[in-house]
Amino acid sequence: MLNILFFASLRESLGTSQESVALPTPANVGALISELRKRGDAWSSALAVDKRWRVAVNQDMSTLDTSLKEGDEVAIFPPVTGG
Amino acid sequence: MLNILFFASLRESLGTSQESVALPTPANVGALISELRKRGDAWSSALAVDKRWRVAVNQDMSTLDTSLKEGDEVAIFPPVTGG
Amino acid sequence: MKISVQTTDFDVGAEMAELRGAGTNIGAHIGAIASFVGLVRDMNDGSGVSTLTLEHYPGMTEKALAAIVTQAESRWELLGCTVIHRVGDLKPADQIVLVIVASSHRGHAFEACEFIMDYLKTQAPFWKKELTPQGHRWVDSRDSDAAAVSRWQVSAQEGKIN
Amino acid sequence: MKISVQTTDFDVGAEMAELRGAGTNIGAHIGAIASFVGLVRDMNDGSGVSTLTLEHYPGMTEKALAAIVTQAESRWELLGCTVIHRVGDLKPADQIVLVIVASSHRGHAFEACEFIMDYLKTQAPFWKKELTPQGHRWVDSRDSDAAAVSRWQVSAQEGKIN
Repeated sequence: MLNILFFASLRESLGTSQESVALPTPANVGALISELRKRGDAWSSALAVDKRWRVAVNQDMSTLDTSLKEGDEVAIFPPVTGG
Repeated sequence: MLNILFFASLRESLGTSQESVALPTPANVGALISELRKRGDAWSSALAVDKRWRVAVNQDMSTLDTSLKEGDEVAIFPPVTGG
Repeated sequence: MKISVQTTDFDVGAEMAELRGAGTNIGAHIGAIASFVGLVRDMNDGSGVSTLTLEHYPGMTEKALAAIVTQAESRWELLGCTVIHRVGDLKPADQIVLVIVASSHRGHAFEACEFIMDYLKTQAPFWKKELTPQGHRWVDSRDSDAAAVSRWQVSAQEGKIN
Repeated sequence: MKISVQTTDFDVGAEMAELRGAGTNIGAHIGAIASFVGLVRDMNDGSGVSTLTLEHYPGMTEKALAAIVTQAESRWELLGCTVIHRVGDLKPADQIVLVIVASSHRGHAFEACEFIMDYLKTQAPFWKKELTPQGHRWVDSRDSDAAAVSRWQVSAQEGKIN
Protein backbone atom coordinates (compact mmCIF):
# COMPACT_ATOMS: atom_id res chain seq x y z
CA MET A 1 0.00 0.00 0.00
CA LEU A 2 0.92 3.65 -0.51
CA ASN A 3 0.17 6.48 1.91
CA ILE A 4 -1.32 9.30 -0.21
CA LEU A 5 -1.52 12.87 1.14
CA PHE A 6 -3.42 15.80 -0.38
CA PHE A 7 -2.81 19.47 0.43
CA ALA A 8 -4.37 22.91 0.03
CA SER A 9 -6.88 23.42 -2.82
CA LEU A 10 -6.50 19.78 -3.94
CA ARG A 11 -7.33 18.57 -0.44
CA GLU A 12 -10.47 20.73 -0.49
CA SER A 13 -11.68 19.86 -3.99
CA LEU A 14 -11.10 16.12 -3.45
CA GLY A 15 -12.54 16.20 0.08
CA THR A 16 -9.73 14.08 1.55
CA SER A 17 -6.36 14.72 3.16
CA GLN A 18 -5.04 11.17 3.48
CA GLU A 19 -5.73 7.72 2.00
CA SER A 20 -4.11 4.31 1.68
CA VAL A 21 -4.15 2.97 -1.89
CA ALA A 22 -2.69 -0.12 -3.55
CA LEU A 23 0.58 0.10 -5.46
CA PRO A 24 -0.38 0.70 -9.13
CA THR A 25 0.92 -1.21 -12.17
CA PRO A 26 3.41 -0.20 -13.41
CA ALA A 27 4.63 1.01 -10.00
CA ASN A 28 5.22 4.66 -10.79
CA VAL A 29 3.69 8.10 -10.21
CA GLY A 30 2.11 8.33 -13.67
CA ALA A 31 0.18 5.07 -13.15
CA LEU A 32 -0.99 6.22 -9.72
CA ILE A 33 -2.37 9.47 -11.14
CA SER A 34 -4.17 7.52 -13.93
CA GLU A 35 -5.79 5.29 -11.30
CA LEU A 36 -6.93 8.28 -9.23
CA ARG A 37 -8.48 9.99 -12.28
CA LYS A 38 -10.81 7.01 -12.72
CA ARG A 39 -12.51 7.78 -9.38
CA GLY A 40 -14.89 10.31 -10.98
CA ASP A 41 -15.30 13.86 -12.24
CA ALA A 42 -13.85 15.63 -9.20
CA TRP A 43 -10.69 13.53 -9.52
CA SER A 44 -10.28 13.60 -13.29
CA SER A 45 -10.86 17.37 -13.23
CA ALA A 46 -8.52 18.16 -10.32
CA LEU A 47 -5.76 15.96 -11.74
CA ALA A 48 -6.30 16.89 -15.42
CA VAL A 49 -3.21 17.10 -17.62
CA ASP A 50 -3.60 20.86 -18.04
CA LYS A 51 -4.00 21.52 -14.30
CA ARG A 52 -1.00 22.53 -12.29
CA TRP A 53 -0.34 19.91 -9.62
CA ARG A 54 2.85 18.54 -8.14
CA VAL A 55 3.77 15.16 -6.69
CA ALA A 56 6.34 14.44 -3.99
CA VAL A 57 7.46 10.89 -3.16
CA ASN A 58 8.86 10.39 0.34
CA GLN A 59 9.06 14.19 0.62
CA ASP A 60 11.15 14.75 -2.52
CA MET A 61 9.69 16.37 -5.64
CA SER A 62 9.02 13.72 -8.29
CA THR A 63 8.00 13.33 -11.93
CA LEU A 64 5.52 10.97 -13.61
CA ASP A 65 8.42 8.53 -14.18
CA THR A 66 9.34 8.28 -10.50
CA SER A 67 9.11 4.68 -9.25
CA LEU A 68 6.97 3.70 -6.28
CA LYS A 69 7.33 0.85 -3.79
CA GLU A 70 5.32 -0.54 -0.89
CA GLY A 71 5.04 1.93 2.00
CA ASP A 72 5.98 5.06 0.04
CA GLU A 73 4.49 8.40 1.09
CA VAL A 74 3.08 10.18 -1.97
CA ALA A 75 1.88 13.79 -1.66
CA ILE A 76 -0.17 15.58 -4.32
CA PHE A 77 -0.57 19.36 -4.12
CA PRO A 78 -0.87 22.58 -6.14
CA PRO A 79 2.19 24.79 -6.86
CA VAL A 80 3.53 26.22 -3.62
CA THR A 81 2.82 29.81 -2.54
CA GLY A 82 4.72 30.38 0.70
CA GLY A 83 7.16 33.12 1.65
CA MET B 1 38.47 83.57 1.68
CA LEU B 2 37.73 79.85 1.44
CA ASN B 3 37.20 77.50 4.36
CA ILE B 4 39.36 74.41 3.65
CA LEU B 5 38.79 71.13 5.52
CA PHE B 6 41.05 68.05 5.52
CA PHE B 7 39.99 64.55 6.56
CA ALA B 8 41.45 61.16 7.47
CA SER B 9 44.94 60.29 6.16
CA LEU B 10 45.24 63.69 4.42
CA ARG B 11 44.47 65.49 7.65
CA GLU B 12 47.19 63.47 9.38
CA SER B 13 49.87 63.79 6.70
CA LEU B 14 49.27 67.55 6.30
CA GLY B 15 48.97 68.12 10.05
CA THR B 16 45.90 70.34 9.75
CA SER B 17 42.14 69.84 9.77
CA GLN B 18 40.95 73.34 8.86
CA GLU B 19 42.38 76.52 7.31
CA SER B 20 41.21 79.75 5.72
CA VAL B 21 42.88 80.48 2.39
CA ALA B 22 42.45 83.18 -0.24
CA LEU B 23 40.36 82.53 -3.35
CA PRO B 24 42.83 81.38 -6.06
CA THR B 25 43.12 82.70 -9.62
CA PRO B 26 41.40 81.37 -11.65
CA ALA B 27 38.75 80.73 -9.01
CA ASN B 28 38.42 76.97 -9.35
CA VAL B 29 39.40 73.73 -7.57
CA GLY B 30 42.35 73.00 -9.89
CA ALA B 31 43.98 76.37 -9.11
CA LEU B 32 43.44 75.86 -5.37
CA ILE B 33 45.18 72.46 -5.47
CA SER B 34 48.09 74.01 -7.43
CA GLU B 35 48.47 76.70 -4.77
CA LEU B 36 48.43 74.16 -1.95
CA ARG B 37 51.11 72.02 -3.65
CA LYS B 38 53.50 75.00 -3.48
CA ARG B 39 53.49 74.85 0.33
CA GLY B 40 56.23 72.20 0.43
CA ASP B 41 57.04 68.52 0.08
CA ALA B 42 54.33 67.18 2.41
CA TRP B 43 51.72 69.09 0.38
CA SER B 44 53.05 68.37 -3.13
CA SER B 45 53.39 64.71 -2.20
CA ALA B 46 49.96 64.30 -0.53
CA LEU B 47 48.21 66.12 -3.39
CA ALA B 48 50.30 64.60 -6.23
CA VAL B 49 48.50 63.90 -9.51
CA ASP B 50 48.92 60.15 -9.07
CA LYS B 51 47.58 60.14 -5.49
CA ARG B 52 43.96 59.37 -4.92
CA TRP B 53 42.29 62.36 -3.30
CA ARG B 54 38.83 63.82 -3.66
CA VAL B 55 37.49 67.35 -3.34
CA ALA B 56 34.00 68.43 -2.24
CA VAL B 57 32.78 72.01 -2.61
CA ASN B 58 29.98 73.02 -0.24
CA GLN B 59 29.54 69.31 0.55
CA ASP B 60 29.03 68.18 -3.06
CA MET B 61 31.66 66.12 -4.88
CA SER B 62 33.57 68.31 -7.33
CA THR B 63 36.12 68.14 -10.15
CA LEU B 64 39.19 70.29 -10.91
CA ASP B 65 36.94 72.47 -13.11
CA THR B 66 34.48 73.28 -10.33
CA SER B 67 34.27 77.07 -9.73
CA LEU B 68 34.89 78.59 -6.32
CA LYS B 69 33.56 81.80 -4.77
CA GLU B 70 34.12 83.74 -1.56
CA GLY B 71 32.99 81.79 1.51
CA ASP B 72 32.90 78.36 -0.10
CA GLU B 73 33.63 75.29 2.04
CA VAL B 74 36.19 73.09 0.28
CA ALA B 75 36.98 69.63 1.69
CA ILE B 76 39.91 67.49 0.57
CA PHE B 77 40.04 63.81 1.54
CA PRO B 78 41.07 60.31 0.43
CA PRO B 79 38.59 57.90 -1.22
CA VAL B 80 35.88 56.97 1.28
CA THR B 81 35.89 53.65 3.16
CA GLY B 82 32.71 53.55 5.25
CA GLY B 83 30.00 50.93 5.46
CA MET C 1 21.79 26.46 10.18
CA LYS C 2 18.53 27.08 12.04
CA ILE C 3 15.27 26.08 10.36
CA SER C 4 11.93 26.54 12.08
CA VAL C 5 8.31 26.18 10.96
CA GLN C 6 6.11 27.56 13.71
CA THR C 7 2.75 29.13 14.50
CA THR C 8 4.27 31.67 16.91
CA ASP C 9 5.74 35.04 15.91
CA PHE C 10 9.49 35.66 15.78
CA ASP C 11 11.73 38.48 17.04
CA VAL C 12 14.11 39.63 14.29
CA GLY C 13 16.56 41.28 16.70
CA ALA C 14 16.72 38.22 18.94
CA GLU C 15 17.21 35.87 15.98
CA MET C 16 19.99 38.06 14.61
CA ALA C 17 21.71 38.13 18.01
CA GLU C 18 21.41 34.34 18.26
CA LEU C 19 22.92 33.87 14.80
CA ARG C 20 25.81 36.17 15.66
CA GLY C 21 26.37 34.17 18.82
CA ALA C 22 27.42 37.26 20.74
CA GLY C 23 30.77 36.70 22.41
CA THR C 24 31.81 33.57 20.52
CA ASN C 25 34.66 33.27 18.04
CA ILE C 26 32.44 33.03 14.98
CA GLY C 27 30.80 36.36 15.85
CA ALA C 28 33.80 38.54 15.11
CA HIS C 29 34.46 36.95 11.70
CA ILE C 30 31.03 38.06 10.48
CA GLY C 31 31.28 41.28 8.49
CA ALA C 32 27.85 41.26 6.87
CA ILE C 33 24.33 40.18 7.77
CA ALA C 34 21.61 40.37 5.16
CA SER C 35 18.04 39.64 6.15
CA PHE C 36 14.55 39.50 4.74
CA VAL C 37 11.18 39.68 6.47
CA GLY C 38 7.98 38.88 4.57
CA LEU C 39 4.77 40.38 5.96
CA VAL C 40 1.03 39.93 5.41
CA ARG C 41 -0.26 42.78 3.23
CA ASP C 42 -3.78 44.12 3.72
CA MET C 43 -4.39 44.08 -0.06
CA ASN C 44 -3.66 41.43 -2.70
CA ASP C 45 -4.81 41.33 -6.32
CA GLY C 46 -7.18 44.22 -5.69
CA SER C 47 -9.03 42.76 -2.69
CA GLY C 48 -8.73 43.50 1.00
CA VAL C 49 -7.29 40.60 2.99
CA SER C 50 -8.45 40.16 6.60
CA THR C 51 -6.88 36.75 7.34
CA LEU C 52 -4.09 34.81 5.66
CA THR C 53 -3.96 31.10 6.46
CA LEU C 54 -0.76 29.20 5.80
CA GLU C 55 -0.94 25.45 5.28
CA HIS C 56 2.19 23.32 5.00
CA TYR C 57 3.37 19.74 4.55
CA PRO C 58 4.94 18.83 7.91
CA GLY C 59 8.24 17.03 7.50
CA MET C 60 8.78 17.86 3.85
CA THR C 61 8.74 21.59 4.59
CA GLU C 62 11.68 21.43 7.01
CA LYS C 63 13.53 19.07 4.65
CA ALA C 64 13.00 21.38 1.65
CA LEU C 65 14.14 24.45 3.61
CA ALA C 66 17.28 22.66 4.84
CA ALA C 67 18.08 21.56 1.27
CA ILE C 68 17.74 25.17 0.02
CA VAL C 69 20.08 26.47 2.75
CA THR C 70 22.58 23.68 2.04
CA GLN C 71 22.56 24.67 -1.62
CA ALA C 72 23.20 28.32 -0.66
CA GLU C 73 26.07 27.23 1.61
CA SER C 74 27.69 25.45 -1.31
CA ARG C 75 27.40 28.50 -3.60
CA TRP C 76 28.51 31.24 -1.20
CA GLU C 77 30.84 31.56 1.81
CA LEU C 78 28.36 31.72 4.65
CA LEU C 79 28.99 31.87 8.40
CA GLY C 80 25.42 31.19 9.46
CA CYS C 81 21.84 31.09 8.29
CA THR C 82 18.41 31.23 9.94
CA VAL C 83 15.09 30.50 8.21
CA ILE C 84 11.80 30.82 10.10
CA HIS C 85 8.40 30.41 8.45
CA ARG C 86 5.08 30.74 10.23
CA VAL C 87 1.99 28.63 9.57
CA GLY C 88 -1.63 28.97 10.67
CA ASP C 89 -3.86 32.05 10.70
CA LEU C 90 -2.17 35.43 10.27
CA LYS C 91 -3.47 39.01 10.11
CA PRO C 92 -2.36 41.99 7.97
CA ALA C 93 1.07 43.32 9.06
CA ASP C 94 1.92 39.99 10.76
CA GLN C 95 5.35 38.57 10.03
CA ILE C 96 5.33 35.47 7.78
CA VAL C 97 8.93 34.59 7.01
CA LEU C 98 12.43 35.51 8.16
CA VAL C 99 15.72 34.73 6.41
CA ILE C 100 19.02 35.88 7.95
CA VAL C 101 22.36 35.19 6.30
CA ALA C 102 25.78 35.97 7.82
CA SER C 103 29.02 36.11 5.86
CA SER C 104 32.40 37.81 5.79
CA HIS C 105 31.36 39.53 2.56
CA ARG C 106 28.31 41.68 1.88
CA GLY C 107 27.87 40.43 -1.70
CA HIS C 108 27.69 36.82 -0.51
CA ALA C 109 25.21 37.68 2.26
CA PHE C 110 22.89 39.60 -0.09
CA GLU C 111 22.96 37.02 -2.89
CA ALA C 112 22.45 34.03 -0.60
CA CYS C 113 19.55 35.74 1.20
CA GLU C 114 17.77 36.51 -2.07
CA PHE C 115 18.52 33.00 -3.41
CA ILE C 116 16.98 31.38 -0.32
CA MET C 117 13.84 33.53 -0.60
CA ASP C 118 13.48 32.81 -4.33
CA TYR C 119 13.78 29.05 -3.79
CA LEU C 120 11.59 29.07 -0.68
CA LYS C 121 8.82 30.76 -2.69
CA THR C 122 8.85 28.08 -5.41
CA GLN C 123 10.05 24.89 -3.70
CA ALA C 124 9.03 24.80 -0.04
CA PRO C 125 5.56 23.23 0.45
CA PHE C 126 3.54 26.11 1.89
CA TRP C 127 0.16 27.27 0.58
CA LYS C 128 -1.63 30.55 1.27
CA LYS C 129 -5.37 31.01 1.58
CA GLU C 130 -6.83 34.50 1.90
CA LEU C 131 -10.06 35.64 3.49
CA THR C 132 -11.44 38.58 1.49
CA PRO C 133 -14.86 40.29 1.48
CA GLN C 134 -15.72 37.85 -1.37
CA GLY C 135 -14.83 34.81 0.77
CA HIS C 136 -11.91 32.43 0.98
CA ARG C 137 -9.53 31.95 -1.94
CA TRP C 138 -6.30 30.04 -2.46
CA VAL C 139 -3.44 32.25 -3.64
CA ASP C 140 -2.17 31.38 -7.12
CA SER C 141 1.52 30.82 -7.71
CA ARG C 142 3.17 33.67 -9.61
CA ASP C 143 5.09 33.47 -12.86
CA SER C 144 7.37 36.20 -11.47
CA ASP C 145 8.46 33.84 -8.68
CA ALA C 146 9.33 31.12 -11.18
CA ALA C 147 11.30 33.70 -13.17
CA ALA C 148 13.13 34.80 -10.02
CA VAL C 149 14.34 31.25 -9.46
CA SER C 150 15.34 30.67 -13.06
CA ARG C 151 18.00 33.40 -12.98
CA TRP C 152 20.01 31.43 -10.40
CA GLN C 153 19.88 28.39 -12.66
CA VAL C 154 21.25 30.40 -15.59
CA SER C 155 24.11 31.52 -13.32
CA ALA C 156 24.85 27.87 -12.53
CA GLN C 157 25.09 27.01 -16.23
CA GLU C 158 27.47 29.90 -16.72
CA GLY C 159 29.94 28.22 -14.42
CA LYS C 160 29.12 29.13 -10.85
CA ILE C 161 28.99 26.25 -8.40
CA ASN C 162 25.66 24.56 -8.90
CA MET D 1 13.37 58.29 5.36
CA LYS D 2 15.44 58.13 8.52
CA ILE D 3 19.15 58.97 8.34
CA SER D 4 21.36 58.94 11.41
CA VAL D 5 25.11 59.27 11.98
CA GLN D 6 25.80 58.43 15.61
CA THR D 7 28.40 57.16 18.07
CA THR D 8 25.85 55.00 19.93
CA ASP D 9 24.86 51.47 18.96
CA PHE D 10 21.53 50.69 17.26
CA ASP D 11 18.86 48.02 17.87
CA VAL D 12 17.90 46.34 14.59
CA GLY D 13 14.58 45.02 15.89
CA ALA D 14 13.55 48.41 17.28
CA GLU D 15 14.54 50.20 14.05
CA MET D 16 12.56 47.69 12.00
CA ALA D 17 9.51 48.15 14.22
CA GLU D 18 9.82 51.93 13.96
CA LEU D 19 10.03 51.73 10.15
CA ARG D 20 6.96 49.51 10.01
CA GLY D 21 5.16 52.02 12.19
CA ALA D 22 3.21 49.28 13.93
CA GLY D 23 -0.52 50.00 13.84
CA THR D 24 -0.45 52.74 11.19
CA ASN D 25 -1.86 52.50 7.66
CA ILE D 26 1.49 52.25 5.94
CA GLY D 27 2.42 49.20 8.00
CA ALA D 28 -0.02 46.78 6.38
CA HIS D 29 0.97 47.73 2.82
CA ILE D 30 4.52 46.56 3.46
CA GLY D 31 5.05 43.06 2.14
CA ALA D 32 8.84 42.93 2.22
CA ILE D 33 11.64 44.28 4.40
CA ALA D 34 15.23 43.76 3.35
CA SER D 35 18.00 44.79 5.69
CA PHE D 36 21.76 44.83 5.97
CA VAL D 37 24.01 45.09 9.01
CA GLY D 38 27.75 45.69 8.63
CA LEU D 39 29.94 44.57 11.53
CA VAL D 40 33.55 45.08 12.63
CA ARG D 41 35.58 41.97 11.77
CA ASP D 42 38.47 40.86 13.99
CA MET D 43 40.68 40.30 10.93
CA ASN D 44 41.31 42.44 7.84
CA ASP D 45 43.94 41.98 5.15
CA GLY D 46 45.70 39.35 7.25
CA SER D 47 46.05 41.36 10.46
CA GLY D 48 44.12 41.24 13.71
CA VAL D 49 42.06 44.36 14.33
CA SER D 50 41.51 45.44 17.94
CA THR D 51 39.90 48.86 17.31
CA LEU D 52 38.21 50.35 14.27
CA THR D 53 37.90 54.14 14.30
CA LEU D 54 35.38 55.76 11.98
CA GLU D 55 35.94 59.39 10.97
CA HIS D 56 33.34 61.31 8.97
CA TYR D 57 32.62 64.73 7.46
CA PRO D 58 29.76 66.12 9.57
CA GLY D 59 27.08 67.71 7.44
CA MET D 60 28.19 66.26 4.12
CA THR D 61 27.73 62.69 5.41
CA GLU D 62 24.05 63.13 6.20
CA LYS D 63 23.53 64.99 2.91
CA ALA D 64 25.25 62.24 0.90
CA LEU D 65 23.24 59.49 2.62
CA ALA D 66 19.95 61.33 2.02
CA ALA D 67 20.87 61.78 -1.67
CA ILE D 68 21.57 58.03 -2.01
CA VAL D 69 18.22 57.12 -0.43
CA THR D 70 16.40 59.64 -2.63
CA GLN D 71 18.00 58.06 -5.69
CA ALA D 72 16.87 54.60 -4.50
CA GLU D 73 13.33 55.93 -3.95
CA SER D 74 13.23 57.14 -7.55
CA ARG D 75 14.40 53.77 -8.93
CA TRP D 76 12.23 51.43 -6.84
CA GLU D 77 8.79 51.52 -5.19
CA LEU D 78 9.74 51.93 -1.55
CA LEU D 79 7.51 52.39 1.49
CA GLY D 80 10.26 53.38 3.90
CA CYS D 81 13.99 53.42 4.45
CA THR D 82 16.33 53.70 7.44
CA VAL D 83 20.10 54.27 7.27
CA ILE D 84 22.19 54.40 10.46
CA HIS D 85 25.98 54.66 10.44
CA ARG D 86 28.14 54.77 13.54
CA VAL D 87 31.30 56.86 13.97
CA GLY D 88 34.05 56.87 16.61
CA ASP D 89 35.89 53.92 18.14
CA LEU D 90 34.43 50.45 17.58
CA LYS D 91 35.52 46.95 18.63
CA PRO D 92 35.37 43.61 16.76
CA ALA D 93 31.77 42.34 16.39
CA ASP D 94 30.39 45.87 16.95
CA GLN D 95 27.69 47.00 14.54
CA ILE D 96 28.81 49.69 12.06
CA VAL D 97 25.98 50.29 9.63
CA LEU D 98 22.30 49.43 9.25
CA VAL D 99 20.17 49.77 6.13
CA ILE D 100 16.49 48.76 6.19
CA VAL D 101 14.25 49.04 3.14
CA ALA D 102 10.49 48.38 3.10
CA SER D 103 8.46 47.79 -0.05
CA SER D 104 5.39 45.97 -1.32
CA HIS D 105 7.69 43.77 -3.42
CA ARG D 106 10.61 41.66 -2.30
CA GLY D 107 12.66 42.29 -5.45
CA HIS D 108 12.44 46.06 -4.94
CA ALA D 109 13.41 45.79 -1.26
CA PHE D 110 16.44 43.59 -1.97
CA GLU D 111 17.73 45.66 -4.90
CA ALA D 112 17.29 49.00 -3.16
CA CYS D 113 19.01 47.75 0.01
CA GLU D 114 22.04 46.51 -1.95
CA PHE D 115 22.08 49.71 -4.05
CA ILE D 116 22.15 51.88 -0.93
CA MET D 117 25.02 49.86 0.59
CA ASP D 118 27.02 49.96 -2.66
CA TYR D 119 26.65 53.74 -2.96
CA LEU D 120 27.24 54.33 0.76
CA LYS D 121 30.56 52.44 0.50
CA THR D 122 31.83 54.63 -2.35
CA GLN D 123 30.12 58.01 -1.90
CA ALA D 124 29.42 58.76 1.75
CA PRO D 125 32.36 60.53 3.45
CA PHE D 126 33.41 58.01 6.10
CA TRP D 127 36.97 56.78 6.65
CA LYS D 128 38.13 53.74 8.60
CA LYS D 129 41.34 53.49 10.62
CA GLU D 130 42.37 50.16 12.13
CA LEU D 131 44.49 49.44 15.18
CA THR D 132 46.50 46.25 14.52
CA PRO D 133 49.52 44.70 16.31
CA GLN D 134 51.64 46.67 13.77
CA GLY D 135 50.02 49.98 14.78
CA HIS D 136 47.39 52.25 13.25
CA ARG D 137 46.60 52.11 9.53
CA TRP D 138 44.02 53.78 7.33
CA VAL D 139 41.89 51.31 5.37
CA ASP D 140 42.35 51.54 1.60
CA SER D 141 39.33 51.86 -0.66
CA ARG D 142 38.58 48.67 -2.60
CA ASP D 143 38.29 48.24 -6.33
CA SER D 144 35.54 45.69 -5.67
CA ASP D 145 33.41 48.43 -4.08
CA ALA D 146 33.86 50.65 -7.13
CA ALA D 147 32.88 47.70 -9.32
CA ALA D 148 29.79 47.06 -7.18
CA VAL D 149 28.60 50.61 -7.80
CA SER D 150 29.30 50.54 -11.51
CA ARG D 151 26.79 47.75 -12.20
CA TRP D 152 23.93 50.06 -11.13
CA GLN D 153 25.18 52.67 -13.57
CA VAL D 154 25.16 50.14 -16.41
CA SER D 155 21.58 49.32 -15.50
CA ALA D 156 20.70 52.99 -15.77
CA GLN D 157 22.14 53.21 -19.26
CA GLU D 158 20.13 50.15 -20.26
CA GLY D 159 16.94 52.05 -19.64
CA LYS D 160 16.10 51.82 -15.95
CA ILE D 161 15.26 55.08 -14.22
CA ASN D 162 18.55 56.75 -13.44
